[in-house]
Amino acid sequence: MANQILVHAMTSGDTTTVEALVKHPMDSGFVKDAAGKIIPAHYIEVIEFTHMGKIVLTGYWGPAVSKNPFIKFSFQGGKSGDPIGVSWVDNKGETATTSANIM
Amino acid sequence: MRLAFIALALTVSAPLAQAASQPDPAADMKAFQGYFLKQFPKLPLAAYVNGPYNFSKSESDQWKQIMEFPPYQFAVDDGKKLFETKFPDGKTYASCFPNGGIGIAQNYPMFDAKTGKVVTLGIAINRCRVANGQKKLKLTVGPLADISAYMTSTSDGKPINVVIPHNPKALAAYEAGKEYFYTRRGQLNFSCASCHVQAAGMHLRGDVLSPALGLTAAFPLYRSSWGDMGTLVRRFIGCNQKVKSEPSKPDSTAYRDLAYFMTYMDNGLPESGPGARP
Amino acid sequence: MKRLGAAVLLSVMICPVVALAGSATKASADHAIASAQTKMKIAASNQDQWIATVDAFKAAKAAEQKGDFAIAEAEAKHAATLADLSIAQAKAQKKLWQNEIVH
Amino acid sequence: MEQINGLTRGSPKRRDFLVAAAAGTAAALVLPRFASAAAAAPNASTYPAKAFIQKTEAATLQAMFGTSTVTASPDVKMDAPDIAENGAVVPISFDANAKNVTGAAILAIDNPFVMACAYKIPAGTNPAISSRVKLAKTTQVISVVEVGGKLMSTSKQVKVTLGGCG
Repeated sequence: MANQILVHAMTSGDTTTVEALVKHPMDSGFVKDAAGKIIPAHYIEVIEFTHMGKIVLTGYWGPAVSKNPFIKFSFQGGKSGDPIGVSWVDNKGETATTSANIM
Repeated sequence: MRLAFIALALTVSAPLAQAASQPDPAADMKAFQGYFLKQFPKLPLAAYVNGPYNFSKSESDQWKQIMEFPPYQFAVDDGKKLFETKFPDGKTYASCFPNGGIGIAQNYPMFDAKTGKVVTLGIAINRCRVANGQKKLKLTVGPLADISAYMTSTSDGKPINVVIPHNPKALAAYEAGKEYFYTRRGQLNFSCASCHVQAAGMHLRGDVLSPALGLTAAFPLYRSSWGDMGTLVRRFIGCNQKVKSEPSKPDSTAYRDLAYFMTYMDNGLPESGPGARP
Repeated sequence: MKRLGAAVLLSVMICPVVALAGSATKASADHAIASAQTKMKIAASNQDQWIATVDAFKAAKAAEQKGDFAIAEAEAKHAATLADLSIAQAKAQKKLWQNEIVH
Repeated sequence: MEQINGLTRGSPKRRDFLVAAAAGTAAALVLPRFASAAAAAPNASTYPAKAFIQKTEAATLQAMFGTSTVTASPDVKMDAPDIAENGAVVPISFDANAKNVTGAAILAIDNPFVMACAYKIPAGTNPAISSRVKLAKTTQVISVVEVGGKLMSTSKQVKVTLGGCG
């Protein structure tokens, strides 16, 4: 299956809480496969969250972020129906983007 | 009147006629569940589906955080897509299962009178593939685990309902599973029960040993130590290896019967797979 | 806990004792391998093949291929000993398992 | 043996989540050569790569924030387990009781590289983030936040016992 990003954004009062689960191996480069060969490092470097096109969080990740990373944060503002954008780029230059509306 | 009398006499004499070794799954299940309820009086029956998390606050706190966005979610989504993808003959998995495969995972493993064998959900998925001209999938990991995860998710909360029909072969399969469960094997001389009954709730190195009761309810499972999904058979293989015993084949009769016995012991507990564990 | 203790004791008792046979030939090594194989079939039919047995047997076969008949014979004998132990374990468990049943 | 009273099945949020998840499944994999089409793809050149290859706290902070002076502060709260159930997935969250926080980082001192993750926090975003990190072994975990060019932190020892059975 293609690289996926699951996003869950909810608003309560002034605060919008965003949770995201990103499908990515986040290989650290320190782990060997069954054949004893090092699995090369492969991890997301930059992940960006936007609300109505404005950046609300930039994450810089390294190989020590867990496989299929999870992140949860919140920001002020945001209404039900507003689009939340998520995009990432990894150390191999692959990228993925998605968007979801605030519930 | 006379007939009724004979019938009565038969029911009365039946237990006497049956030797003590005659399998009695219902009585076994009552004793099995009763053992754990007595051992851990604070835990209600339904809580057993949470396995090791009943025994460590720190672990259950971490688990609750992880369950905010469960790591098996991708598997459920992928599984749903695979489940709904048509075979070349135009049919889907839904055509092979009662109720189109939705909300039925709690009834597996099932005894198949035609073949005289136990059929787990994974084996049923593979049978469906073969019936539609497709190759079998691995029973341990990958797409089959994803499809199982999706199908199981549609049974969320339904009481586990494994049936052992009055069929000598079904009873024999159950009994074989029971024997496998309690038999010590491997160089370390452990049975399934050594860890998951007698030492349930205790620590083995850093981990809490899950009680056998409720253990099957959370499968398929995302284990952090695997880093992906696995089926109950994958766990059987892992457990055998841990006691230094050569694992059986994933579709072996031994593993089918073991799953039959263990899941039957969980009858009445809410289906809670897919699950997440350390 | 007593049972666990017993298990540890058992595993200590059967630590590999590989003594090199003095005058091994291809014939004697092959004979030892065949004998181990027979016992391992019985162990497997009892659903109780030990991983160590298989490892020793593989080592015997590999040594035989390389022409190290002394090692092949010693490893095969070791595999046979382990297979014997697992067969004895399985036999005893045919009755003993009933003691572990929850009542 | 610890026995928790009345742990109910699943987490309370799980059910809501399963319904909600369907909304966000349409993500596309875009290969580099098509990157121009994905207007929202982040700029990889902003990645502070140097900060991620340091082996000491001071060098990491210097590379990330341009200063290694850091003050322990009760205004930074961190939630991390005492004992990680699996070192591969350790939930860590921090919450800073401070205004104008512009950046944050999570450091694991005994990992091969100290930096686990860092964040740029614009105005309007709360300085509270939860994520999951890998810990190679028992280590001090430090949450650092940047306020007006100064660093405040809090730390906690997390035990890592790798086990396979359970």
